[in-house]
Amino acid sequence: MAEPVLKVENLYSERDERVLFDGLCFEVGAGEVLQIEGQNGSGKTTLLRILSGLSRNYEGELYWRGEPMDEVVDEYRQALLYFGHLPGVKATLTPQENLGWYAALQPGTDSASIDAALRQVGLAGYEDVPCHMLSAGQHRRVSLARLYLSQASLWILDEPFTAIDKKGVAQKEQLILRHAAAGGTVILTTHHELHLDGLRRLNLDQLAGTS
Amino acid sequence: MSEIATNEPARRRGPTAVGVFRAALKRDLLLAFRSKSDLVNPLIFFLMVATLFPLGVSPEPGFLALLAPGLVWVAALLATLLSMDSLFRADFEDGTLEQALLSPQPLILIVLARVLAHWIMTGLPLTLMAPLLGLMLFLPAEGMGGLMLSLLLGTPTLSLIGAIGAALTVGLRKGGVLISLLVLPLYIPVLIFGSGAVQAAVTGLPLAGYLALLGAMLALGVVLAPLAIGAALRISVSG
Amino acid sequence: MAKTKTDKNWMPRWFYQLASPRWCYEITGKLLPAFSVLALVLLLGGTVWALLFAPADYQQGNSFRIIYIHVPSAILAQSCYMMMALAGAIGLIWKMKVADMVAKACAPLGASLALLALATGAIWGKPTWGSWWVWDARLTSMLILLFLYLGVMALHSAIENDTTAAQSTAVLALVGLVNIPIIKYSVEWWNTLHQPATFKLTEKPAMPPEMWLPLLVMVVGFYCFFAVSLMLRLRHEILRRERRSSWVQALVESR
Amino acid sequence: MKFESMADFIGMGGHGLYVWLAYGIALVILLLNVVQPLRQTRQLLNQQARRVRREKGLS
Repeated sequence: MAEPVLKVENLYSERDERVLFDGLCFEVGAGEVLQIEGQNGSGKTTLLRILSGLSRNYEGELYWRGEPMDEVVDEYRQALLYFGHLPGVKATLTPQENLGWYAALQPGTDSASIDAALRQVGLAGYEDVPCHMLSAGQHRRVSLARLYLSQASLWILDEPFTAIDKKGVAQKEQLILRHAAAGGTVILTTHHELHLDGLRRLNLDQLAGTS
Repeated sequence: MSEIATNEPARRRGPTAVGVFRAALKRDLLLAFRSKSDLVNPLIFFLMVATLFPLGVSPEPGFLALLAPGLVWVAALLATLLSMDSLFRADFEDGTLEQALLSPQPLILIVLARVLAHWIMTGLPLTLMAPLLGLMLFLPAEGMGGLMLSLLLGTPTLSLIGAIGAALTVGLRKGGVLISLLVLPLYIPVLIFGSGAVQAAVTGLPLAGYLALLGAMLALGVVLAPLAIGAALRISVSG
Repeated sequence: MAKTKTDKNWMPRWFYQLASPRWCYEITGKLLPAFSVLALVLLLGGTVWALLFAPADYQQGNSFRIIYIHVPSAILAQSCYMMMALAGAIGLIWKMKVADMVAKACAPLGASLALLALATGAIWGKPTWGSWWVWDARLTSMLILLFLYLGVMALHSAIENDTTAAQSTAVLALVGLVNIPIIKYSVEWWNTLHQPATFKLTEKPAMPPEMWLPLLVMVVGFYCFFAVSLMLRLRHEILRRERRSSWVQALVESR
Repeated sequence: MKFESMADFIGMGGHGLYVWLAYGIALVILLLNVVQPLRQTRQLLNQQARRVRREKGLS
């Protein structure tokens, strides 16, 4: 890839009077999986929130396909799937309604494949049960079904493997690999040991040590 | 770049603005219907506030009739304010607000749908219930029309302004009291013209002027408030 | 809102410099003595002129002399709100830290001036109207202005993160700015409806020069005082926000 | 001079209480607006100086 998909230049951010990162530079290209590592409190979540555009408490430049982020924010949002700590699932709505709402917001999603996505995460038969009746793991999987539904090319995943079993983890790893193989980009944090080929790592602790 | 890149141009058109607005409104109404207590509580509050005044001030009909226009309006204002705190809070806590902010759809549409749903769930029932309060407070029959019309035009503005306060305080633990502090001064013009319209209706004066002013404020609110609400939401989620 | 450097180029050079807290601290340090002297001279001179030499009003007598603090503080309370909203908007659009700090410094200052205008208005009301408080249009809208200030201050203190607090209050201040003319108009209109034909506090038919000249001096003096107090608050805020930086550390150690 | 005597000046033609009250409040509020930021700044600088000394003592 000649041009990085997402480029970060001179990123500076502080939280509660503590500098999380200063002069952070990195880039990711199409087909790459980047794992952000670091201890608790090293700013992993903050970094992902900055990359997604949720947090604006930073200094530095972000570029999306070579353009400054502010100028292409609409295109960026179309190409982005963000999976955060919060599930983004309404407890009083059914899985189907939840995903229907997501599909209505994201132009890249195909609302016809909601049932298929729910089948993929093992929620077939729970389509019209309100989410507050589901277990914690099932609740999480409603949120994960977005990965099957979305056509976004950049995935930003913050701890996507919490509250799912081993089999589920292996399945998600496969999904991530498939996405990368198809030319997509994944940036994620996780406590799990990932078994992925071509995985790149970015350690925030080391950065903090050198700066 | 394989299928992902090639898929994009065809799908970029995506849902239309009307489609997004309709989907958002549908979802918000559905959510409101599923939690019925949120729907009923402001109405009960509205009724209770109106009951306090005869008990606290005087049950004398002539006196109450004099106070009635202002009382019903103040009660409606407080009931709207009470329901405001929860407007974005649930969405903020379960992360659906994050997802809405990250969607490529214009935020003002989503916000406007949210406020409209809120008004359908509180402002509209308050307007429909107002004649009951008017009766309890001995509001003369000539004033009923003015009361309902002024509430119909005024309560959406209250929802719009209140939503700004709700958006600013959504990330804060002690949002409830703070939101009243921020929003109440901004409610004053609506209160003045709303109760003025009822008074005019009671005394048989023309109320077109009042209604026009309420309408103008509503128009201004519809244009400007969603911008402020959207900006406030982005700031609150960012912090 | 996060504009990058690409579209800042049309901004003049001093605008960038203003954006640097350190430069701002130094320049306010240089301006402060001049403004302090000016404010002191104008306020003292204006007060002496107002109390000793200005003629008494033929209707209100000597209580008229309250105008020389009531009017300047009322004007300033409104100017201060505009400044707060404007600084907030600049901070919001250009992510300029100093503008955020100016906006924050404006809030308590403006609130105290609104309070002063209300207090003097009430005191003036007693001999003029016979009661401490009258729902006069000007006093009522000044009261609402005070509420707006209090709301801004409450929001600021409720948010811990400095940047978020500055952005949130800027949005609130801007919403308030749009509302101020609406509030003013509606209160004035409401007032004429409820109490017709009382004579107004400040609307005098053509004041003679020996009355309005000291008033002018006082208004200018109040503006100078406003500049002094704002700079003092701004300097405190700069030091607080920049306390980890090397230049503040050097300043602390050189004391 | 619009006043004949000192007592006349203090009395303000019967409105002394109001005039002096207004000017007194103005003085208090204006002074507070200068004293408060100055005091806060001094406190902040002292606090920072203590922190510097503490950190030097530790190292």
